[in-house]
Amino acid sequence: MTTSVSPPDTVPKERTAGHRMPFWVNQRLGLLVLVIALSVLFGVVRPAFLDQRLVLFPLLRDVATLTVVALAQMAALSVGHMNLAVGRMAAFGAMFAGIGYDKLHLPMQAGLLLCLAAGAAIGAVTGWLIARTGVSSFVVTLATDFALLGLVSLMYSALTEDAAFTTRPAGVDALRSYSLADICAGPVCGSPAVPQLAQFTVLAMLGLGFLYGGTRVGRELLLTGANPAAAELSGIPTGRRVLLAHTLSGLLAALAGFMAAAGTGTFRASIGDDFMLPSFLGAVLGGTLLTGGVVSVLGTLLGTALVGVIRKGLDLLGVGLESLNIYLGCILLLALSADRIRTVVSYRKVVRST
Amino acid sequence: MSAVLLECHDLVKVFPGVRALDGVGLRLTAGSVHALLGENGAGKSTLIKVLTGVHSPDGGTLTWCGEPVRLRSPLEAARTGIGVVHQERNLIPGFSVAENITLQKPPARRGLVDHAAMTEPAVACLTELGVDLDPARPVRELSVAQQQLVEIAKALHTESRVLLLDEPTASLSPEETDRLFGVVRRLAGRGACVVFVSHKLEEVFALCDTVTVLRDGRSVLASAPLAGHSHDDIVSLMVGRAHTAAGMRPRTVDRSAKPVLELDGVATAGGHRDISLAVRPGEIVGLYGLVGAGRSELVKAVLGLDRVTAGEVRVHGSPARIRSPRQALHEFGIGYVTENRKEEGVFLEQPIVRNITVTVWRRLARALGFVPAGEERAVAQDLVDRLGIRITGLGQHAGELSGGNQQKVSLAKWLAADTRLLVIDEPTVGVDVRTKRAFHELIWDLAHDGLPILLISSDLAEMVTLADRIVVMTGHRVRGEVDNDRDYDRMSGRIIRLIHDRDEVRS
Amino acid sequence: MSTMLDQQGRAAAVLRRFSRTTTAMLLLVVVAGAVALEVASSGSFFEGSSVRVFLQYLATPILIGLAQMVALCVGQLNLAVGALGGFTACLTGVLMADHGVPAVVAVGAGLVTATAVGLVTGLAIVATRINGFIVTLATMTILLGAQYRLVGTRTVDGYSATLRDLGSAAPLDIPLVFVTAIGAAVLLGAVMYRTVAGRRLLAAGGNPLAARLSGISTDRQIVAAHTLSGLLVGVAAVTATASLPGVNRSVGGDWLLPSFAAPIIGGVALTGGSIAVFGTVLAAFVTRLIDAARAQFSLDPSWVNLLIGLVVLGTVAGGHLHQTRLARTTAPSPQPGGAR
Amino acid sequence: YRNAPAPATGQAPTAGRAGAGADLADGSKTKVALVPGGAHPYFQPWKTAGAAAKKAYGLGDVTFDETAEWDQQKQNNLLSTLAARGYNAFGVFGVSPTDINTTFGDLTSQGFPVASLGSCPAGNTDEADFCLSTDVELAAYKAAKAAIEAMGGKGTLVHLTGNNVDANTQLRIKGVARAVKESGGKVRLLQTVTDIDTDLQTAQKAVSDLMAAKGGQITGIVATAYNPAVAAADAVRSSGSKAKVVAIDDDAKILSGIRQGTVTATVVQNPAGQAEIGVWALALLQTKQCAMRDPGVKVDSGSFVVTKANVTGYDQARQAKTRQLKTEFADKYLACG
Ligand SMILES: Nc1ncnc2c1ncn2[C@@H]1O[C@H](COP(=O)(O)OP(=O)(O)OP(=O)(O)O)[C@@H](O)[C@H]1O
Ligand SMILES: Nc1ncnc2c1ncn2[C@@H]1O[C@H](COP(=O)(O)OP(=O)(O)OP(=O)(O)O)[C@@H](O)[C@H]1O
Ligand SMILES: [Mg+2]
Ligand SMILES: [Mg+2]
Repeated sequence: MTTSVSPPDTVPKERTAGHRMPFWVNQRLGLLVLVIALSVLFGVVRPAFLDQRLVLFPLLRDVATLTVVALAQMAALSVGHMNLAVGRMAAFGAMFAGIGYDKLHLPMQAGLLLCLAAGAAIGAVTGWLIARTGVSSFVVTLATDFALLGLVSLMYSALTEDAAFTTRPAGVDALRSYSLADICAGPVCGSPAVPQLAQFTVLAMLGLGFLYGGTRVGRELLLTGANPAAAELSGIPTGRRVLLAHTLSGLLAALAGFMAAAGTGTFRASIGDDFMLPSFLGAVLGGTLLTGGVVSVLGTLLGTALVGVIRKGLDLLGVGLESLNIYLGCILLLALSADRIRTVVSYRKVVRST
Repeated sequence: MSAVLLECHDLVKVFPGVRALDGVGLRLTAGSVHALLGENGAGKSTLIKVLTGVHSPDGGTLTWCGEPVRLRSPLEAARTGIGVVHQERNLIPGFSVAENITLQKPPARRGLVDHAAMTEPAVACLTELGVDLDPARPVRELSVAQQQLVEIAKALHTESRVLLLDEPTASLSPEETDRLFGVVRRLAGRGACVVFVSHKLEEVFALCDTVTVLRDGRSVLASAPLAGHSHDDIVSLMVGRAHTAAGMRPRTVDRSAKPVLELDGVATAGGHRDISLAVRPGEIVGLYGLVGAGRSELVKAVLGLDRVTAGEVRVHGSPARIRSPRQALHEFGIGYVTENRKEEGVFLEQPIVRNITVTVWRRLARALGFVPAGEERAVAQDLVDRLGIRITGLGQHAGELSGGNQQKVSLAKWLAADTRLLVIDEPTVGVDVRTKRAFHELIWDLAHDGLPILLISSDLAEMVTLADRIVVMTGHRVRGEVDNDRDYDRMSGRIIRLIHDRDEVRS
Repeated sequence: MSTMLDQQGRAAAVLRRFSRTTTAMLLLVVVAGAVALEVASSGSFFEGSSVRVFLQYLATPILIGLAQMVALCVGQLNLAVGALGGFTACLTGVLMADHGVPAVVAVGAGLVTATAVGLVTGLAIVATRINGFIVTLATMTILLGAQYRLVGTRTVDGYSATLRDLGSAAPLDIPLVFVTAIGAAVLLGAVMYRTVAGRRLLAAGGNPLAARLSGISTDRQIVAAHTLSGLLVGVAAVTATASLPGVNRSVGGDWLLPSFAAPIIGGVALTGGSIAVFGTVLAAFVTRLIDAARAQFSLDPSWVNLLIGLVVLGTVAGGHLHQTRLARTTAPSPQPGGAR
Repeated sequence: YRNAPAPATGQAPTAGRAGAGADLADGSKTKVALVPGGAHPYFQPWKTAGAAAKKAYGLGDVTFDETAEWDQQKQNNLLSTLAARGYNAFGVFGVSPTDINTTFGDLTSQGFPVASLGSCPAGNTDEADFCLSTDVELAAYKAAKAAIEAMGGKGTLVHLTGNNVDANTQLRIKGVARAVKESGGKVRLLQTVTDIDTDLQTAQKAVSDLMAAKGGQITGIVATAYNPAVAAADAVRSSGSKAKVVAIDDDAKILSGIRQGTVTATVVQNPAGQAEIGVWALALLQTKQCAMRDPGVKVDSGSFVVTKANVTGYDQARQAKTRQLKTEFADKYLACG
């Protein structure tokens, strides 16, 4: 391809140079500021908020789990789909871990692998159906949700006495209650606020960050979400990308199921019951588009953290159930409106400086 | 001197990182046809959007019949008497043709829509344009060109005193264009002012009386009579320097070479019958036909998007079953530049760098599929420079580009792909004169270097400039083939005859 | 002669096209399901009382499905359907039971409140430009709190006997609440297909930019859609209040997913611009048939869920494959690209 | 809360009658948190009983926090937040009976006394200091017995209950099954309808459908979850069936059903007693004044069948049971001084 088109010299240099928007117009930054501001506010009003062991540790453990849930949703959203079965896929995965520990007496790592494999498999089946039939992901994952809801209950009823697998192999308890304070390099130990369970979240975030930010497949996932017709015509195997997105979603959901089970104690059917709304909330707050094509791994963490911090702060203030949800909704709206104003103002600034 | 309808001074419109309008003046008088010219990204569409209340200006004044006005919304502009056809098609996909045409002012009684009363004005507008379309058909089923015509009919329906047409002819064939010109002249005769944006200067000179030329958001020629200017003057004004058309390197095609792509008696589920054609290395084969002739559909069927029901497709001599564009690209090296850039060509909400490099990630990828961002940007930047795409940064979203620049982006992706056969569908729709020239040189040089090219275009001049052979299609059938001798008049005569022979046969 | 043939041909074509739609498939499922149940219950399924019970519980799914559909048609989601419904039902109940407000006034207040909440939600979305998903999620949270604050954990039941009688009244074994729901569906259909306001909603959903360029304010349509959605939720809440043994904080807790399921199974796209009133009603019928089957065959809910899931997955896949096969043999040029 | 029994009466006097050394010396440093699984009418007496106990024993604080919302993770979080807020003794209804031991373990390992109130951990171990709860299986058994008795010892029974995959539900199913088995084949358990406690409408729909499909055969209904109980009374009446309904708990709605005769009987539990005794014992443990003789002991807080006959006076029986519990604790379970 040797062609000779003279570069047009009428394009002024300053027009093509440089970035479009300065860094501070970034939505993620707004979220980070919100999270920090609210933490400081709660910390001032209730100094106990900064109690590392009793407040920050459980808060972070919760955020760690829900972030993985939201990442699972994000994977589906990246191709413009939804996964309404996140919670049930989590239960499905956790069930396999439970079976692994209870019936097969596997060590912790092997059970975790089994759990992830089960999640990925069910995600793949869902994705395959969607890609093959072209039916809306909403309908298919809703049906998967029902199927799993039934299957998981049946399996627990058949295999267990109390509808839960109570065997816990060595290491699970450590995962639940150990923090970085239990990891020492000589005399220096980590912070007791950071749970070891968060290692999975960090791994998942790094993996997805690399996938979506650095690789061909990640880019193709996003373009599939942005415009499936154009993606297909650009030579992207959209069907396979849809399959992959749902497989990832299932895998992450199963990981979240494992984390939730390790965090509370046993592998039971009700794991993931309340995953659906937080999964969307975290991802969408973080800047992932419901219509596909745009994801944010870090934003997902921040979005989840924002909700976690507000809730924790209200708990610490001793707000009762009569007011808790009202405050929660209002603070969320106010915080986001404030951030919205920031975005508009900064946008205006950029326009003015042009 | 007839009345001044709409006038603007010193209009300024700023987007982050770009001053799209930077002090534009314009005066529109009743009864005239006004040309608005400029290169891609000069600010024509932005000006039209400011004049119709889509964008609010950041500076400048606007007067309507001598009175200052502020147009805060498209509705206000329409009420004032300004009608518009935007550059991008903007129809409601699920609504019928008739309903789309009457969308602005649906016939209604007491809040109830009268579906029956829609048909008549819609049909009237369509017939004025000489289009025969079922008014009850949903527009999502129409081809690009048909949608464009509906869009124009919609503007006619509003009966405005100022009608702004932003590249209405971009995807029309000469027939439709002529009929549109008739309509425009009639409107001007009735005392309206029509603003006409086009990159086809022949059309501009055939139609317009006055002209405004924009360059980098400034008017370099404001509301002057067109008669005093020559073709080259105008181009020089647009480009900002003397414009010289360089000749193209002579190119010969080895007719004895084995065809890279061969269709032999192909029929498709879409209704094509008995299509045969061949493209050889280094050859540009044109596929010409009127709107709706089925050219785009044929190519899509060959690429596996529709079913080939009979006949044989051969690539490099061996029969090929292509099931998807992906397979076409990766197994057979066939690239397809689609005509429908907004829906199928570019990813509007994605950065330009991704839009361009989507076809080359496979090549750039390292271990674990890692694509180095630097290399990716280098590939994109190279093409941006080569095609002169006007952007504020590689991270800018493609949707924020001017129409012509979007077209360049959608072509750039296939130039990056290094294909062994390129199918190009309407490559220069909405591309400015200079860049069109550059495109032509580019395509020419690609062929010169041995790449076989199948070119679909409704622009006959383009066909005559580029193609070695022109295959003429109407009604999903090949009507004949002419060898191009690069003489426009002779060629157009022969082609038109081929097309009309079939009409006679049918009637 | 030829015109008659022509007409027949056209009718056949219309019929053929209809047979390929989601609506036709749902209709088939409903009829087949009802017949199967009739056979299984050895003839008691079509008896008056069974029909009454069957229809009685269709009102809510139809109404909330329509409420969601209105939001979907402008490309919005309304996550607050259940919370708003529950709140409104509790408000109506509490007004009557604790404050002695007459039933008519309380019902009116309920409808107005629900509509007003919808309006405020719409305005908030437009004013803040925050994603409608997040805004309705926030309103959902707030309303859940408000509902709890209203009734706490008790069940409020000391309210108007007339309202209750109306709620369970079923002249000719057709419950009034069902008639209300069908009435709402018919009205909504008329509004969406026949009125300028309805067409505007659809236009704004189908292509917001194009609508804006044609002088339709998309902002206003978003507000209108949420308001209308709120009104429909209000109607659902009032019918629920009338037919429930009492209202408590659990009312509305199970509405969210069914509200999405009905329109989407009925053929409405999540991306906006399309509606399917009849499809939504039929989808509600289908889900109701499953309830009836569960009672008829004494099925364990786990098995029911499993079967529903598998059957839906199966039919969805099968139906689609069938459609594509049909399309391949007859229709031209399917659009390329992926599933949404 | 309207119909909550008034547990405040007779608290201070009972304290006097307790065993030696079981009188709380100084509870001003003790801050007790009562944490139910979520919002539910069953727990409402805890609020008043807790407040009364605070006053009676002069405790630092007693709080009632129902923000756990039936989610074990939320409940765990809530408990640690409460600890951070300075609460140092916990009475908890575990959301998940199989998980709650882990939570209890966490709390006890930090030196907090913990009582499992209203529900015991599943399995045989109990990491809490003690469990004071209705014997769930026994309560369901009593309810089924009452229904069978109302049915005249024979007929067809239906059991309506909540979440199938929950250890307590499994116990309830077992209890009902035991009562049916004891009838020696004269009573048939037609169906156990699970998972209909999510909301009132679901429950009502399920019961109505059941009555429409099988109404003719059913002669008795035992509901061991709240929403199904409320729905059952109403649906039976409106379908014109003669089936007897036995419900659970003493929410106002159900008591009025008993008075009207739409509900034949209800099995009332003793949440007020759980809170009262729980708070008192927790305070003794927290001040280190006493220790558990046998940590993890399970104590039945009592359940009573209420019919139209005893609907006015059943609270006395409950208070008597509470008093008896107190002496039992002082004499048998606590080691003081
Ligand atoms: N929404 C937008 N956001 C940011 N920049 C924009 C936006 N719309 C237009 N621009 C920029 O404004 C400039 C003028 O664009 P405009 O569409 O008016 O060009 P044009 O003269 O119509 O070109 P063409 O002939 O290609 O249609 C371009 O640089 C374009 O990138
Ligand atoms: N998505 C579609 N659904 C239904 N019919 C379509 C669709 N796209 C095109 N058609 C119809 O198919 C016929 C051929 O369209 P095609 O796009 O192949 O024509 P063409 O020769 O490329 O002309 P042009 O692109 O200039 O319209 C037209 O009559 C058009 O109405
Ligand atoms: Mg333009
Ligand atoms: Mg075409």
